[in-house]
Amino acid sequence: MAEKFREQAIIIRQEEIADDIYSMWLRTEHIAEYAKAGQFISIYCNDGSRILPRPISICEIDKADGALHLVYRVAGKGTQEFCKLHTGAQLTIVGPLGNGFPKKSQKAFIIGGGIGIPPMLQLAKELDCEKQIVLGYRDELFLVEEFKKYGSVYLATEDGSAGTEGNVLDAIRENGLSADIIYACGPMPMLRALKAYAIEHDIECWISMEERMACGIGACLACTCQSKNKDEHSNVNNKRICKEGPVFRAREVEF
Amino acid sequence: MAEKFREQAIIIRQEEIADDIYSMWLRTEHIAEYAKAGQFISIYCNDGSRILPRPISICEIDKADGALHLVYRVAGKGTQEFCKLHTGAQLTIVGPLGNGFPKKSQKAFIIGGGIGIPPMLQLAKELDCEKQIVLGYRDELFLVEEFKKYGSVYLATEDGSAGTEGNVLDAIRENGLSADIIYACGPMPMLRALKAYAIEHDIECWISMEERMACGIGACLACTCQSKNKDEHSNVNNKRICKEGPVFRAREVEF
Amino acid sequence: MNTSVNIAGVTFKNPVMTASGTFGSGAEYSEFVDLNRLGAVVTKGVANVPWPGNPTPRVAEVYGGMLNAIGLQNPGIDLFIERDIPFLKHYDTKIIVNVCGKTTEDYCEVVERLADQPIDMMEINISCPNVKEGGIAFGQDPKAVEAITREVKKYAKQPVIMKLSPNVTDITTMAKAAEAGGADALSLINTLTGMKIDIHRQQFALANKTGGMSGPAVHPIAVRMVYQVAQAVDLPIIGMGGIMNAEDAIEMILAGATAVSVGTANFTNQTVTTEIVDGIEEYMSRYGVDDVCELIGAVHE
Amino acid sequence: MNTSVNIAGVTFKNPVMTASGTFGSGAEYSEFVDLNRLGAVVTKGVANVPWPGNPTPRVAEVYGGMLNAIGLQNPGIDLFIERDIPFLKHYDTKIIVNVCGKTTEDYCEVVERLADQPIDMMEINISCPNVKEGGIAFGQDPKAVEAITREVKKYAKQPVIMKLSPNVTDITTMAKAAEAGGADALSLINTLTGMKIDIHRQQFALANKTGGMSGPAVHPIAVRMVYQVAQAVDLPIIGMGGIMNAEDAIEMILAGATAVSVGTANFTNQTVTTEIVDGIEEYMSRYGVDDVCELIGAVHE
Repeated sequence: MAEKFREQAIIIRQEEIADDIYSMWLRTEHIAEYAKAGQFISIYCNDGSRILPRPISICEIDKADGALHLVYRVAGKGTQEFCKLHTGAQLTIVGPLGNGFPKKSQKAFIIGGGIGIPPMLQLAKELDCEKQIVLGYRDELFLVEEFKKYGSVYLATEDGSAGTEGNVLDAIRENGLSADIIYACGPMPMLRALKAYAIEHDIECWISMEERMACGIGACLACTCQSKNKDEHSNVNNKRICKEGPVFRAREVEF
Repeated sequence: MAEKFREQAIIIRQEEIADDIYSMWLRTEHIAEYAKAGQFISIYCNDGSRILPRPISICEIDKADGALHLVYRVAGKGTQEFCKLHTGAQLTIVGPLGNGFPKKSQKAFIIGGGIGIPPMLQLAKELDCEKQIVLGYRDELFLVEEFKKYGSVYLATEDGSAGTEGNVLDAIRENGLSADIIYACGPMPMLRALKAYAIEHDIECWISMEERMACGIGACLACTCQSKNKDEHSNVNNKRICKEGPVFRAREVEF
Repeated sequence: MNTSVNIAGVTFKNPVMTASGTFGSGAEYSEFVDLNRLGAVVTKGVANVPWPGNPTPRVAEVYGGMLNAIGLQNPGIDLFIERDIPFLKHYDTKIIVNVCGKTTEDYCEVVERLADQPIDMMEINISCPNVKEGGIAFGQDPKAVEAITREVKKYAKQPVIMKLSPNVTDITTMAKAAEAGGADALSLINTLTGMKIDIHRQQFALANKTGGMSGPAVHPIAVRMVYQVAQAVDLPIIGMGGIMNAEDAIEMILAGATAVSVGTANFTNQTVTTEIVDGIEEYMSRYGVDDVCELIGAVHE
Repeated sequence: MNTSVNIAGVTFKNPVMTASGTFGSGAEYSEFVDLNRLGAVVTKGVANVPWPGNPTPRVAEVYGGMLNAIGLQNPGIDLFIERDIPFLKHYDTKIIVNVCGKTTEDYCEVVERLADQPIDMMEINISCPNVKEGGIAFGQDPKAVEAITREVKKYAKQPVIMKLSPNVTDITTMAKAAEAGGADALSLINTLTGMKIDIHRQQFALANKTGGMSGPAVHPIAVRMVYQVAQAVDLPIIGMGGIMNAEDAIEMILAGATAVSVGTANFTNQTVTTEIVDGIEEYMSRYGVDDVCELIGAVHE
């Protein structure tokens, strides 16, 4: 049984690294020690009018320092509250939650789209194989330098302001890239396209999915996704993104 | 029409001066300038789960410095929130609200009981007459030194740990005090006793009353008290404590 | 950009009104808010004679809201006509007078007195107990809703808004009953009945034991009921219930409300009504909405 | 100090239970909470066959609460009996199985399967739509409440708790109907129906359009209904609805509940249930209450 902790984390530092995109480092007592690439944590609001946790994926893990790096987009009142906090402020967090990415040795595509880019950084750091990192943005770039440390980075932007004009698959084609396994996180249309690409090229494909959550630990059945086969726990064709996921074999889930 | 303002006040300093009794100085833009002894302000909570203002009586007014002194008891989650705030923190406040004490020249009793003591301090400072200040506490004293600057102070404590053992009337009798007018704030039983005392001695008596409030400005009719005669505004025998009060002629109100 | 809306032939400069009982007749809030900027002022319920209301405590704060049991204290229709209506006539806003009563006759008496007054609409509060029917609220029985609507309409010279109670199994049956009785418009929701107990004194927080719950806590229930009623009847709806900001107001309009009333939020922020007027305009320009009416019931799957 | 309570002959070590649907069958929360410290675990609703539930999004946060439209996804009674009951039998706590269905036959089938199982009580969720009666919930019609209670009792070998819906005009008529049908206890409130609209996408926040509202926002309505039902029937009540801490739990007990269920609060604080157990004990020692039963319905004016 995976170890999970509820802690008062302390903000080491926070900065806005792109429009409405914030980078926050948190000091944790135990969570960083147990966290794996591709897992997430639940962050609780200090304001009593918001009672549900915000699931935020883990961008980097510094086990030596017991620190977690989170990069999130301000999407509502909860993240609005988080982004205003300064060094030393406390946040109640629970984690590590979900299952991370498997780490295989084949030549890999590490693909991130938009706010799906951050969770791929720790994986890029840990994977020991030939890494082709493909990052898709609307326009403004972030975390690119961090990714360059761990592999060759290819960019795609919707407005063509950097790299290939278009999406990550356009970048893959334009650069004539290929790989034997895909690890990806990003918007649904991107994940659908990558699933199709993986089937077409008959390669393994692991994707990290997102859904509205309540408990974050698998009890409430809010954040389900449809599974190809009957799930052992639910006894229906549904898997819990917070528990069986957020990382799934693309072939196993219908979306 | 009395001037009222909604402002972001800044905490100059705050300290606990007795068990669960806090002393807070606020810097205001306009409110201190217009405030009178006996008025109150509405303080809003920062936590969204609490939507109603807390009415807090004004203890001292520093017009030169644009500052207000509040002394309040932590009685619930709202005041719990306020007492944790430090110098520099902001609070949304509205005021000055209600009508203050009239200022007559007769020999006066200035009487406070419990958390009804603070609102009498600014009046003690402003009254220009012979002042006999009678303060009633359960046990722990606060603000006594401040009152001593403005008149002769007589104490009553329920446990007899200071001054007369008993209530403010016991102190008045024990010290053989008399006056031609009463100004008072405190618990209902004390105010009832003072009303009876004033009628018996046929002297003027002004009391400051308390009730649960919502709007704080006279619109919602939550904080009413019964009046002896039909009230001009309500057209029934009810007066609004936040608007016609909180200070009333004891004879005008039934309680 | 058009922000005006029309309800039963009355044109409002914008869809933002005040909720009855939270704004008096506007005098107190006029120290903070320019009443000329409001679509309408909906006045506190007035009866045929003065009512003293309930004993105190009359209000209690609850999580994300409040309970009130004011007991409809009001100065009676005579003083109201003599003082409150003339006060509001000084402003360029519409006047909607909320009417309360203990019997059908009470309501009709007030409505008749108001018939020749310079007001724009009347809102009938049917959440009051019907003393002749053992105290169950008019608004909790479809037959009573239809009957009181029909009676009131006989005396009304201005369009009549029936204000529905949310404390019912099916809000649409009440809406249909009001429509059948001849209502010109509906407003909802009135407060939800709640209770708070002080665990230290082991006593009720309100002298009346129960009180009407309002504030942001009830907003999702109000949005649901407004949506259901908008699907069920053809009458214009004034949506209310926990509207704290422009976002909440727009949500209510998208659910099917032609206008909104802002109530408890006034206690939290004295100038919230005009801030909502501004916020709706900002939303319209941001999304290129030329006419606020395009937003009414525009929610889709 | 006695913290144990008795409901229909079953003794619970303390009055703190989990609310059905928020705690699964306990496995996930057992990583945070010692289930042995709970009065009972009330499991997520189980049907005669597996249910896939609703499309997502299934939840939305609202002010001081949340909406859910999970759609009663459940693995079906067979796997539940094979896996979930044996899991809970490892703990020293009582087991209350919540039952859902689409028809009276569905309910009875599940209750019959549970009759010979080592569980302590059953809780019947009658807020599900009755597909044979046009989809109105069993719990919104007194006749349906009495009928389903009577039917279920024919098959039940354990005491039966009927879980009431708050989306009704008069909760006491539903409570009396359940009592007339032979219910051994009542639990209330289930969720209030609410709606949220995303004003930027102009779409419903939930795929199901409406959802059940829970959380501290609904607590005052739950306290009011528990109080009303406690005055109206002689059955023991399990009170629930927005209980976030010991104070809320004690408030519910003072209103007339013999025990309380804690639901949405588990999402905010994984260890809230045991904190409430501790908090009730602290309250009892602070006020010299020797037996928690002295607090049941102890509110006074």
